[in-house]
Amino acid sequence: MSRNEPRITPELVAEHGLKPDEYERILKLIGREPSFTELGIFSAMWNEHCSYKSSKVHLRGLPTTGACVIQGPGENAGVIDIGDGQAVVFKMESHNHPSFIEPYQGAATGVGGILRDVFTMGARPIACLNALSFGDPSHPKTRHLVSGVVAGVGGYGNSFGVPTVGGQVRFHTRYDGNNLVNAMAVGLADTDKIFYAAASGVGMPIVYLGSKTGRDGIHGASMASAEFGEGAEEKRPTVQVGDPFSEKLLLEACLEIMAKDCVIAIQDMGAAGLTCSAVEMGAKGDLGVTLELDKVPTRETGMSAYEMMLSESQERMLMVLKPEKEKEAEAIFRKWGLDFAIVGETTPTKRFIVKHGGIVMVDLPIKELGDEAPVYKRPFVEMPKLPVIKVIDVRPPMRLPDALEKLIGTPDLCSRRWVWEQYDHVIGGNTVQRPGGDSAVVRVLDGPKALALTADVTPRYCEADPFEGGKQAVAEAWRNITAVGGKPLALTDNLNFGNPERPEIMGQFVGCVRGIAAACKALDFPVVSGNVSLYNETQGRAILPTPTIGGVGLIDDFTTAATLAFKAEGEAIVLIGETIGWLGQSLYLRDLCGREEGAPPPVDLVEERENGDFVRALIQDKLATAAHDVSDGGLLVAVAEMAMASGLGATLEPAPADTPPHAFWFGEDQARYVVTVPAGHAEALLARAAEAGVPASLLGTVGGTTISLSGERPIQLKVLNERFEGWLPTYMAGGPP
Amino acid sequence: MKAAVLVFPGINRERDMARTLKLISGQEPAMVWHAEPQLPAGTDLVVIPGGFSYGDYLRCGAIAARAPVMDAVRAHAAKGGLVLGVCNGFQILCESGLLPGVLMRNAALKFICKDVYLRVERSDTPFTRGYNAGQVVRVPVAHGEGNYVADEATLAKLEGDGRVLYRYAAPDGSLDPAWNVNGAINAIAGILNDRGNVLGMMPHPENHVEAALGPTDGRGLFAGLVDHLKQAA
Amino acid sequence: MKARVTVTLKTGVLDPQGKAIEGALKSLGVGGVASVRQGKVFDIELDGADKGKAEAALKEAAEKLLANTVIENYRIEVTG
Amino acid sequence: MKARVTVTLKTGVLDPQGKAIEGALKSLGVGGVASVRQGKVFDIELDGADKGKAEAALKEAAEKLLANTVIENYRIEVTG
Ligand SMILES: Nc1ncnc2c1ncn2[C@@H]1O[C@H](COP(=O)(O)OP(=O)(O)O)[C@@H](O)[C@H]1O
Ligand SMILES: [Mg+2]
Repeated sequence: MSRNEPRITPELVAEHGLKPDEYERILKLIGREPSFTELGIFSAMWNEHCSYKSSKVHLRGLPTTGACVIQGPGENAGVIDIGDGQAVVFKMESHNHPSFIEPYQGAATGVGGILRDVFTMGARPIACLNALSFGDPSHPKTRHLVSGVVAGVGGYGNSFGVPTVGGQVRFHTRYDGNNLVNAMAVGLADTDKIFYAAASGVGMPIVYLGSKTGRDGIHGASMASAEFGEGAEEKRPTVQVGDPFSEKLLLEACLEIMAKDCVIAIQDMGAAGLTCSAVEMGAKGDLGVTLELDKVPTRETGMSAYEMMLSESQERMLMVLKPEKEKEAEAIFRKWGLDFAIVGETTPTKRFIVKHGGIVMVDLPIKELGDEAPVYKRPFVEMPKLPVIKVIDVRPPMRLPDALEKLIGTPDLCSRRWVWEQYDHVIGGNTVQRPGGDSAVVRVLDGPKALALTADVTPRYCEADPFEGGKQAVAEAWRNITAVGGKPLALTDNLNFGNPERPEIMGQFVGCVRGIAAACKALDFPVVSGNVSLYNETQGRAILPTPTIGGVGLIDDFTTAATLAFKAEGEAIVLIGETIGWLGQSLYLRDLCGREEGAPPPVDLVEERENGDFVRALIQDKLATAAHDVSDGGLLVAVAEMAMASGLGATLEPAPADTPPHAFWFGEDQARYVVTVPAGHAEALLARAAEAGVPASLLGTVGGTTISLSGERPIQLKVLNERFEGWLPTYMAGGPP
Repeated sequence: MKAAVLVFPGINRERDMARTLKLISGQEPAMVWHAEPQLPAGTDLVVIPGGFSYGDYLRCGAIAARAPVMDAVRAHAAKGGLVLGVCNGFQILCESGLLPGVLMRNAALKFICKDVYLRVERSDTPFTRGYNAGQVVRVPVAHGEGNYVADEATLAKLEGDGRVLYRYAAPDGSLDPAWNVNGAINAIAGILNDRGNVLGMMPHPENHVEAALGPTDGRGLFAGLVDHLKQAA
Repeated sequence: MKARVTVTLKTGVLDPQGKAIEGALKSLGVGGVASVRQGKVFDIELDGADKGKAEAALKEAAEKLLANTVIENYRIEVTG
Repeated sequence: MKARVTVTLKTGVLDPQGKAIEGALKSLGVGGVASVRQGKVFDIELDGADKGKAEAALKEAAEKLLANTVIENYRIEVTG
């Protein structure tokens, strides 16, 4: 089919990550040997990232519909209806491997990619979140990775001009060789102006927009391609460099042409750039696509068809244009200083044809490229359930005040201020609640509506019991939205796991997905977008299963949103939900007793829903003056966080007689919240709870500058604060892990 | 008040600024594209908002400072017209020569976004008349390069002429290196040109103007400008 | 002893800065500029007079901190 | 034609970045570093073959944009 391309050999096939039987499948499908460029295209379309071949069968079990859902998984991002003709467009995506190789650029381009997914659909991004998992603080690479990743996330988002308002950071030795960077973007659009990827109409111009194509990120096969490239070049890095400036221009230009009604279909170029985007536009629209590579703007000379088709240069888009709008659209792109080139057209043939230098380099059936990708039902095993840790078998290693002071300064519980102060979290002028609370609250335009946004998962629970852990991740996101008074609407997920070819890893994946599905159903919290990242392992050791959940909720009036800070001396502190004192997999057990053991706390989804609905109603009825969910570290940590946020202390009631104090205060039982009500309103609240059948009990009273537990020395807020705020900056400045 | 907000490629706080100007003056500002050779007729106040013009590549504000519209801004300033540059706007003003000095990387070499306290040094300028001298206001910063530097002669002149209008301070107004968020010399957060009609400042008063969202200390700056222009009219 | 470490982007790595500067020079009307790539220089003073030692220290500095060797090349010159 | 423009801070101008790098190198244990100043290089390709013209264009580029002559010096070399 073409000159100058290497011959296909079994080695070359293997270098493209295609298994022999997958190659057989290709031969059968096209009835001949593929050209080199075609092989590259198959490898891009059929790899795990694009084809979801290991995960597809399981993802089908996720609930993806609901009253608010406009667009579920399958497009660039999910779309939900928030009323008044407004839609929220959001998705989360990983950039794990690139950020391990080059933390700054890897994280930056991760943010850039997810922003593009959102504005491709016609939405202006209004917030970003990020969930980061790093190796043990004592690992020699950790500090370098934290500093690079955080700078990269900030570097891109700050320059692009979107507030980064929330996220997660964790440390665990299982991420030593494989950190995770999950980035989420949230945008706002009009429900009647959402743009999709499906092309329509024959003979429509296909336009290339944005930055020029270079030899960025041409993966696995880069060696092979170098062999026939021009001369002896230095070995090319496969990292991409982000250009937030160009992306900002691309955003403005795209929104401008969308407003002018120039666009039939639009698709960003993400993984496997031109290949994936062109194939998807054609296949979704039941059309063929012909590309003329000679028209593609390139920033390097002598690029081959193979390289152009597989380049992952950033800040690019592909669009099917209304032909009569060509001049108008071009003028807009020129004004913003961006490339605009007609590089092809839609055809009736359902073939994907790529021409370069007058030669047809690719001629493939467009639908089969995606549809006929292999799908695997990989074998999986479920791990036996871990024993439930009995409280009686956990001797408290220290007194309660010492335990709190110690826990609050541990890597997983301490303040993330050092991180989020490097993110512009106020740009836009709509950040009602900044990072540091349960959910970020971002006003929608001029209000009064606002979004509650959060990202959650507790990987140690997922490892111990994938099904319960999957449930818990969803429940915690739902709870964090509820704790600010939001109504949880929908979520995006980012499923990070090890090698799916190992049955135990596949078992984790299947378990977590089933848990997520169960919780989504029980909580009416559908999945509208997501991303799967597999093969997160080094030297045969997988990461902790980490299915990050990004939740979006709606607040009707942002001025009624609850915050976690105590509000006034004398107010009553009330616990909602039941505490039996679950220590298995708790941070208390892990970080103070040195035991990473046992079954994680079970999540009762009925209780979860009842308790959450109760708390949300309290907030909406303006009865609760503060609210906070109870998660990592348990009840005393939650109270301490409320105290530190306000500078007001608390005097706490003794633990119930039937629960040992350390289990009561540090157990991680689920479905719980701490709320405060004005002095004298506690009785009424307890009565309301009793009526609703929701467990509630008086926990203490706000006041003073210490947290006082009966029979224990008072815990100074000042000391707590120093420990809470101290660890991360000290560590990052080279201090002890 | 007829305000013109300049829009350079990569600027990203122009909406925040326009919204605040509208909120406080009641008048929609004109958004002026960088390639325009002229400002709208009757412009009272030119605002250069924050962001990352041209990605802040090369030096912050350097490329924007050389855009066509800046000649019009220079002419406007030469006639005594008011110019306010915030964050990237401050950087652009320094690069364009309308203000002395430069803004270098933050001393901690990190981007920083947080609320800071500013001491208002005097209240007898259009940019501070909404405040009292010595008043401490709380506004956010969001920048990676806000570390103001100038040579000794320039600094002596700035200080001698009372052209430092805002300084990073502790909440009680005292000067303390711990509260100097980016390490700026003399804790300088905002300065005036010699004629008194061009202000550059790093913090974002435009982000603290709505009670429903938190502190409103940024209002004074804009309210003062509105008053000044009313009186001048 | 004085030295200069020059750090430049590897060929093929996108240089957004260079690209923006190139655009700016063109629109300023500076004639004939075809392309710009931006890099960094570090002018370093070293204690001691042993050139070999200095070079070793500089190499270490470049590898560990000054250059991001995934995307950048560096060159060391001891200048005096 | 190829050229390099090197832009460095004038003596006496504070260089927070250089200072920080200096500190970082010291804490990394890189031996003997006394001071670090950071600057920039621009590798520029020019159309045309007239060296004189090229140098004039480069000077214009440096003066107009590449260097902030209040705080920076520049040097032009036509390299090939
Ligand atoms: N990477 C991050 N980026 C921005 N904000 C973060 C990040 N990590 C944590 N935060 C913020 O710090 C606060 C505490 O985080 P976390 O303990 O995970 O909250 P929760 O237990 O309520 O889920 C939250 O407000 C969260 O949004
Ligand atoms: Mg929470």
